[in-house]
Amino acid sequence: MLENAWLIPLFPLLSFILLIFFGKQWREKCSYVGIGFTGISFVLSVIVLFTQMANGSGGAEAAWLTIGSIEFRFGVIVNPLNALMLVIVSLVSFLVHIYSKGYMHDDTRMATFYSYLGLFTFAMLALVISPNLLQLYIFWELVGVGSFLLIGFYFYKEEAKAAAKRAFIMTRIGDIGLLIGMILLFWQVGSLEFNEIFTAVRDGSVAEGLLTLIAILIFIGAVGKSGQFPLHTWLPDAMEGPTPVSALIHAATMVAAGVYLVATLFPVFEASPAAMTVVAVTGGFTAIFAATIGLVQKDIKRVLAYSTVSQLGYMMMALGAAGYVAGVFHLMTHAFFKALLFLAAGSVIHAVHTQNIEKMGGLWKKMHITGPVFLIGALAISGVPLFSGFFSKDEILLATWYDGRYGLFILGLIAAFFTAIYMFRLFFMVFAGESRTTGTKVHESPRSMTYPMITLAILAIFSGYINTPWFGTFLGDWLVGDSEFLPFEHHEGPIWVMLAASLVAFAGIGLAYLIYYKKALQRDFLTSHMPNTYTLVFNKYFIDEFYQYTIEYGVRAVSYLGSFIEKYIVEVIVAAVTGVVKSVGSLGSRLQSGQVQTYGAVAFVGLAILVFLVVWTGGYL
Amino acid sequence: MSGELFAFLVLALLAILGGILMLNLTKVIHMLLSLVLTFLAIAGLYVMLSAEFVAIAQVLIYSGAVTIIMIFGIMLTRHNDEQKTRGNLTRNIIVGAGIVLFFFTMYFSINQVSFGDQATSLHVENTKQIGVELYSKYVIPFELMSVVLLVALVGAIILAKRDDEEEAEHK
Amino acid sequence: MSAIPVNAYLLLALVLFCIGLFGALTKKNTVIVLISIELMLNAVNINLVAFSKYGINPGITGQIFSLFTITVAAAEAAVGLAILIALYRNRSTVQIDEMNTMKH
Amino acid sequence: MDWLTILVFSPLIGILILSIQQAEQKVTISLTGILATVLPLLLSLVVYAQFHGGGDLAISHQWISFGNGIFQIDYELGVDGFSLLLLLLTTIVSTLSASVAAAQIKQGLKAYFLWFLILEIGMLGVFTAENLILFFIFFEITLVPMFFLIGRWGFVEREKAAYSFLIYNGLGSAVLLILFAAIFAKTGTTNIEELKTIMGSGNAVSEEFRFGSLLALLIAFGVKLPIVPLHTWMVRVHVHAPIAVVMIHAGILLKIGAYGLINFGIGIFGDQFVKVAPFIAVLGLINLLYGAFLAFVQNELKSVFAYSSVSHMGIVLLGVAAMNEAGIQGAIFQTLSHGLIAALLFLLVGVIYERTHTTKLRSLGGLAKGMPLAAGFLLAAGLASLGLPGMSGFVSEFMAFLGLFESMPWLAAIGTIGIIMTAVYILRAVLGVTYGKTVKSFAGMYDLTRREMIPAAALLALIVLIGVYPNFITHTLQYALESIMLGIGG
Repeated sequence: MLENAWLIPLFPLLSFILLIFFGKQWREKCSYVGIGFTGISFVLSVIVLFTQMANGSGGAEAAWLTIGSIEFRFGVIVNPLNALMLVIVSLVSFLVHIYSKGYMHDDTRMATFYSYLGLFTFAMLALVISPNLLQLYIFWELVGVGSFLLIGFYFYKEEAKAAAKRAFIMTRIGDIGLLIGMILLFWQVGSLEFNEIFTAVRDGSVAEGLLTLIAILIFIGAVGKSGQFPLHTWLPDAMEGPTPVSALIHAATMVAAGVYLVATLFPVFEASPAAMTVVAVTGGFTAIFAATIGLVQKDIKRVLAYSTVSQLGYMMMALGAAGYVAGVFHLMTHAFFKALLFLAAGSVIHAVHTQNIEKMGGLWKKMHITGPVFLIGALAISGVPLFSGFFSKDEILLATWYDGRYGLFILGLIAAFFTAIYMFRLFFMVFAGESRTTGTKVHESPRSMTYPMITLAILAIFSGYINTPWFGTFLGDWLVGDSEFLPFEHHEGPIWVMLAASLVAFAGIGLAYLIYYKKALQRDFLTSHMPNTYTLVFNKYFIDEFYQYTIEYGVRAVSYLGSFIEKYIVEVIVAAVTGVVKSVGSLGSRLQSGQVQTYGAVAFVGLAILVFLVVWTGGYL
Repeated sequence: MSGELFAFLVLALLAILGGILMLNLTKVIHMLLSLVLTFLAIAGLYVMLSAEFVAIAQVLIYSGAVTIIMIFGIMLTRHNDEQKTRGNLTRNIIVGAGIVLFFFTMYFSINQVSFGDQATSLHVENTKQIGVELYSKYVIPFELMSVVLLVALVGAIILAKRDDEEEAEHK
Repeated sequence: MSAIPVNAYLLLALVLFCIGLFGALTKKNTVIVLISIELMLNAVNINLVAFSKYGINPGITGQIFSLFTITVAAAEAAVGLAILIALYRNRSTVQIDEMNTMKH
Repeated sequence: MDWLTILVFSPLIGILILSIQQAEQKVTISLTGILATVLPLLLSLVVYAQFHGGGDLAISHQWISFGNGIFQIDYELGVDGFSLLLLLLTTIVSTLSASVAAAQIKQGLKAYFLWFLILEIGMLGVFTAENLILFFIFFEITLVPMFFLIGRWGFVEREKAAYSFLIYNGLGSAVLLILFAAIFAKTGTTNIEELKTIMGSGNAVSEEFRFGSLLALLIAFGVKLPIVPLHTWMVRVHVHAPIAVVMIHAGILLKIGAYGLINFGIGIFGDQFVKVAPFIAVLGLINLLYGAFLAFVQNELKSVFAYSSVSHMGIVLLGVAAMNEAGIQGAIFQTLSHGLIAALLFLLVGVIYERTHTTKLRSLGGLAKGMPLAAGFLLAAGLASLGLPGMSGFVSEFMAFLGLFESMPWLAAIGTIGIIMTAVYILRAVLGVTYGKTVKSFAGMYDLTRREMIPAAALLALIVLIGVYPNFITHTLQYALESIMLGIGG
């Protein structure tokens, strides 16, 4: 079965191709095509997962590109991490396909939407089963395109166009890092197969300085894809896409690809302490940085987007702190509860037709399913005990603690505190209090939307139990189990870490409750007391503006310099060339005066010069 | 200095003098006459080169016939013409420079050459030798040359005549 | 016989050739241009005759060739003069720089 | 059978048939014109089928000979893998271009096709010629028809464009002629294979001569490629020539520069090429970045794509300068891939121009609403152009950079800025045209017709085919690459 795992991505691809060609005729039936094919992929993924558990890893490969003696290959490899990712991706994608049927039901371009979803799912599934770095890079870019197309789905909106463009270019900047790292690695190792890379790294055949450089370059790729600081700005803007897309791509799967990349290449990173520090610090900083921005945003999707950035930072921090299992574990739980939150947010938007949380409120009574599932998601992400997020977050904090990075540990705690605040700020403002909606009557979403949410809610509660300090570390054992390259140490952490994490979560929730529900504290406390700080945070630390004034204008300046050169130097040279040709021409035509003597004179002088040259050079030219 | 060398120098200087006079005189008829001097000097050189027959032909044809034809030409056209201007000065300078270049190039080459001994038997019955060669070895070129002369004669007559008739028709 | 070197004759011929050439290319009067060309032919003749006496392969041939040249030169002078007169009839000038029909 | 001669001169049949037709019968003429390009297409497929590594298709006849064989030039045709692929590219793009021309050229269709078919003979000949003199003759044959095709059927400044085309390429080919004459004088042969052995042996011809020859080649083909700062004629041609001609020009004629550089530059003067490789790499880098940055500020769709061609040719130079298998194969791939992509891009520009009568970026926008298919194709072509994996552009860029990183990592690292910039300017142009608000609504807007769709789809299919399974081509290329690598001692 494992060698036929390549079939899994092909079904969504088939869906993409069919819908591109026949989508127009099929109209609403498109959704069934998409759902059906993704469903098959999901079923196959589950089969692959269990086969892997039973029989161990496996895969298949074939030649793809031959350059003389170099051969690049294409194929599949199924190891625990890949199998897990397959299931996560295909499951979330399947649920989002179903959800979209309800969410997009009145859109005329549903066929296009489903075909793009198919393309993305194909690329993402193929990404996670890549046996070598080149193939990973190829699908890495393709998921970027899927994301780009879906962000720009409402192509007639200027914001969507700008967001799509920005997403593509920002991630491409990261991709170039990955490309350079990959090529450098290739010339060191002579192959891009993961196993050979790991062997070479373990045997120490790559110099450590170079390895650090390579690891950091590859990490830049992950930074771009996962919206880490400083390449994070595209991710909040990407919320211009339809909400199911935000759930699938910009919460659960594609953005997690950066984390997946670091996890896959973990042995390479591990060999370079400097690179590990870079990963951990970037992750930790992003976690708290994005969380602060999330505190003050007013757009429901943007809050969730910054939350995503923050959580991804968390995962990076875990990986950087050698918490391989913790990172992957949090990747999984996050995929479920963040997809859930986005889908619930989509459901809310679907009902009230706005994204501004100040215009929502009191929806708890009106949306009997969306409300509770959103609450479950919020509890999970805040790290309230017994929900999935609690276990994975705890694992991360433990990993940082044991890695000796106490600063990061504290950073993680603060970020967790902020997470709880902004999630419950969101919850209270949307679902509690008085209704501030205007106009349309609010109603619960159709079943095609609620069922996926319920499924995810169940997973958001229970998926944490596969790796707990109490019931056994099944996930960790399995992930690291049969790999010769991955270290595994589970930390039987001091109980106070767990207590601290819970405490922080409850404190955050409590604070939010006081401010936004009880109104016991002034809401505009921050605004009035620290106006400068508030402006700074509300404007996302002016990073966008900074980029605009430095990079964008810089590029423009270089371009205008280029066109200046073109206009006043190159064109002048050209004019000079044409001028010379013209003047030679006019000189020639002036010689054609009709006077035989002139002709004779020219001919003779030419002859004299020739003869002179022949004699001068001694008869040889 | 041997007498031969002296004769050569005198004749050479005369020839060059004629040429320079030709370039610098202003009246056309004077230019022409100065060239007669050159032609005669060249005839003298031919004698020194054991080519008596050629020398005589030179005197007859160049100093006589060609010069007379040219004088006729001048008389039939505007014989009082003087050289109006020095003409196009830049062109003259360019041509002059080219000629100087050419001169020195050739001078350089001439200085490089050296040949074997001189022939001795040329002056013995010079005219007979030429006649024998012309009528045996070079008989075909010789006959062709007569055709050329004939064609030139007829052509000259026709060229000079045709316009008369055309002018008559015009009138 | 103390020989005058062939180079002397060649040099003289070169000088005359250059004078003739300069005249042919710069003089305005057509008659002088024609006679300058005659001068150039004469310079060539000097070479022919000189080589017939001093050349690598001395012999009478050089003199015969110079005779041919003289003949052709004479024919050329005759035809040239005829053309000149015909032109003069049409244009009333013998200035060579006014003859530019080749331009059109 | 002498398939190559038949292939090269097969457009003559079309010329003969066209010349006896009446100029008024537009339908028959356009049909004949298209069919006349289909014939070489079929023949080139025959040649492809008969190709087994090289030598068996080569032919040689005595052609010009005097001086008891001292001066002898033979009529020699032959193909290796590289030129075979370029032949296929030529016939394919020619057929597509002819079908575009049949729809878009409004007047003088007969004369257009006559020139066009002569042009095709020239292009086919250039890629099959096995000696320098024959190559030069075919090279010149491409110039004259192009001059008239641009000058008569182009847009506003067509005559200026035609003249600058002629002046630049004329200078280039003059350099080429002098060089070929010098080579012939020195070695007494113009056969490329013989020259490879003579020049390769190292002692037959002085090193200075070989170095000078290489520089001359660089200038001659640098004009064609084009290398900055010799590129302005090419931008002008791209903007002002008729779309169908630009397809040919960007798709094939520019490739003659790359072909010459690889086949002659490396093939014949390999050991000298190693010396100038860093210099060429710098030139390539300048091309790549200069083209990209300038493309970013153009206000006109066609000039964006023109500068994009400059930029993409920079990658060819970079790949060549890498002087290893990956780099050179990347350059070859880029040559082919850019041929297809540029043809597709300009095809779509033509489609847009036909509907809107403008290519100004400012007055275009939101076209995806009125013509979703065309917008989709444009987007796909743009993505291919910026090197999206799964399309041919990625494979070539990847290989070129893979090669360059081995030999000159720092230059390569700077060059990657070009990859980012490509994304920036392509998205700016393509999204500006198709996405966003509709700036102006154009009357009578309609989507791709079937006649436009088939060429576009064919090109896109080829682009994707190469991108998805590049080994499809590498087998054909193998022998050519080996002989090139032999030239540089690798």
